[in-house]
Amino acid sequence: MNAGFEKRLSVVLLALSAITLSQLGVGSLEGHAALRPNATITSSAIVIALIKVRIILREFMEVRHAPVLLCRLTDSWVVLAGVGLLGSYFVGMAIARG
Amino acid sequence: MRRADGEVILLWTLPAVGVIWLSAFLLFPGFVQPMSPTLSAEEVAAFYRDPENLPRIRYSMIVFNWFAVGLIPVLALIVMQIRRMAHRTPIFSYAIIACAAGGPTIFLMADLFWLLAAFRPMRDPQQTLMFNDLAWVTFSSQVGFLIAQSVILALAIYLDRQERPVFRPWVAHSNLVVAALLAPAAFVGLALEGPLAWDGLLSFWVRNLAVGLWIVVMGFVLGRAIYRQRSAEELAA
Amino acid sequence: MSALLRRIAWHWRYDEKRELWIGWWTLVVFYNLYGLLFFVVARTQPPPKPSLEPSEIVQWFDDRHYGLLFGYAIVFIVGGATAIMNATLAYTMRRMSVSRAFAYSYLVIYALATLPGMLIMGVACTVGAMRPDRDPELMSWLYDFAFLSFEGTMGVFLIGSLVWMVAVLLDRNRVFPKWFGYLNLCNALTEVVVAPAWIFKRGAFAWDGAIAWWINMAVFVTYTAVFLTLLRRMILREDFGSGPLPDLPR
Amino acid sequence: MTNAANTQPRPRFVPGQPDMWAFVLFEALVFTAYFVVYVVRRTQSPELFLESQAHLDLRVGVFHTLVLLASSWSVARCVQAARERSFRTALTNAFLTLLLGFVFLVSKVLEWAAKIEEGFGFTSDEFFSFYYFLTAIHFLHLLIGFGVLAICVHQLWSPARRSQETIETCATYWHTIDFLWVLIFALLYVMR
Repeated sequence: MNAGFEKRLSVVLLALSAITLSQLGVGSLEGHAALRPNATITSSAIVIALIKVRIILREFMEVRHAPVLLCRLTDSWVVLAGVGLLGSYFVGMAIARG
Repeated sequence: MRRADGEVILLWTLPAVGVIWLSAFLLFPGFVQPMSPTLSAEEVAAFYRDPENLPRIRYSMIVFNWFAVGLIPVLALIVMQIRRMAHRTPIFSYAIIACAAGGPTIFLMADLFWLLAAFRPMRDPQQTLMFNDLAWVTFSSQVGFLIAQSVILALAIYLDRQERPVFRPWVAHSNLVVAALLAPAAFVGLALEGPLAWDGLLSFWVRNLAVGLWIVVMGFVLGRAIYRQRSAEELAA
Repeated sequence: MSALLRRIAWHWRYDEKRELWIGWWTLVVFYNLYGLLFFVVARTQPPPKPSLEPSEIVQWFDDRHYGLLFGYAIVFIVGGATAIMNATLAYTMRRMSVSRAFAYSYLVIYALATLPGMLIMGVACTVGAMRPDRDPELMSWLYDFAFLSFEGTMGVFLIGSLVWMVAVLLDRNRVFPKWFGYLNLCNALTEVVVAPAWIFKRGAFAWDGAIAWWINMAVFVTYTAVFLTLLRRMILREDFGSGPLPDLPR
Repeated sequence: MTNAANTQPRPRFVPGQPDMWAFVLFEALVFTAYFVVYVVRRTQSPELFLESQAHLDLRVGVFHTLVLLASSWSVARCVQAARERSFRTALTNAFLTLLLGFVFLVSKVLEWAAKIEEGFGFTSDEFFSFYYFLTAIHFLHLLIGFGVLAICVHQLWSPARRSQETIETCATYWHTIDFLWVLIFALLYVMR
């Protein structure tokens, strides 16, 4: 196999796994903190997930080699998902409070 | 090769099924003098509890249960004739096949509701009334597939452009007339009295006579087409 | 108006594809008509809450008495039109390079679908509306019967979409683009998602819920609009041969 | 068929059938809609969701994510190997993907079984309804994914087949399972 490409895939996997493992840190917030809504954790979880998704799309699914249209489409979906999820979280919280 | 083998047998099941349907129809005490939708729950319950009525309800509906699908072979014969027509696609014969199962299934549902009402006549009258309503509404209002098969058949005949068409244009015209006669019965829920009510002129008499008329007309023209096809095939053989 | 009639008459007389066009126009007219009848006349869509009390259900039937009786009467009259619609869709599969078994399966599955798809609901709503003084408990049964038969019958649409999907993906006659095959899978998956409607009375999974109804409806409407467009193109491209369909004529 | 002898990345191409990308984007939108409904419902009763969420083990979620990420990696390697016509390597990687998918499947079923054992079912509360719904609809995509991988293996198996386009299409489907899970993981296990 093309050594460069193989290495690149493995680096991507390591990076994605490292990001995922770093999210284990959230698990240490036991007790009180765990039972409170936490906008920071939530937004970072969503943003990190979308970054991971974008890496999967670009590297594993080879969107980076794809025609510009596909790059644009996938990127707009990532943005849409981000806006949708963060937006519904913050708007929903505001409605629940208000 | 005689493709039409056995079609004559299927054709002659039609008068037999017709006689059976007619006898079951006459046996059911709610048909000859159709039950009024204005009856109260107690009166409806009394109708089912009446020892005179109960066996006749059950036996007539059991007969209908056996023979509700009796018309399907005839519809299949119509499909075979449509295939002989000069069409570019099999869409019309497919459409009649799609109709063939719908009508009988709906009739069976009505039959089930009647039998359910009669199974435990001592049920709360309100429940008997509901089953009776479900049966009558299903029976009267479900004209969609009957209309569709008449209209589709008419279209198929009009578009059968060949030297000797399978059916004459008047068969198509009469199918459209039947479809028009069936249509008002769909409004059966709108009135408990008058011509639209399920015992009324339009929803009961006109509708059921139209079904009868369709069976008679199609029986004749189908028979003629099949016998003509047979003799043509014998000549060719 | 007379120009339109003259055009129709011309097609009726000379157009080779008139049978296909009859099917296509039936599809377009009746999908719109059903939308109008279910959403505007009978007002049974978007669906009401499954969690209503019996007395509220009586009120619900009362509020749309004539809408239900009249709207569903029209549905009963034209309901059989689905036969020609499904026959046309089955024909697309016959035109493909796959076995006729696909066309036949699709035809029978969707012929069956008419009952739980709208007729049972119509009967239940008609019976409910025709006697407003019926025992509220029984009204509530009719209400459940109507909506659960309508929304909770998923298998016919699930398997039907899958049959179409496999046919499209295997086809070598280019009747439909492959992505439409995959879209069939999307539609089939939303049919799975309706199942919780049998379990929940409130929330996103109930029969009026955001997931079980709204998202599914959005997918279904997209799917329907897509196949109507593709079917129209297919008819324009049709050459009544048995090989690959030509490109859209320019 | 693609020019498989070419080991250099080709200039601008869509991997696999472009048609599959229509599926990916459409499913992505449908899932986004599910996620938005979940987040909105969650914000309306945050305490209930947090309390139930505390019964999920974050480590299990992380494990699932790692397994699926690895499966995505192996299927990407499979595509690359097939492109270079080293079909043996490609087949090995396809089987590795199947294995990882199977590990995910077993582990997911065990997680469900454990939750049911603890008394948390589909109807227990709103959080668990969403938990089972999202994981189950994802699981269904995974099951379809096994069929897709079977097609991929079938293609690689015989020299008579080996359509690079089909293999890439299958891989694109499999990656979709992966990236949808990444989002589900964030929303069910991590978000507060």
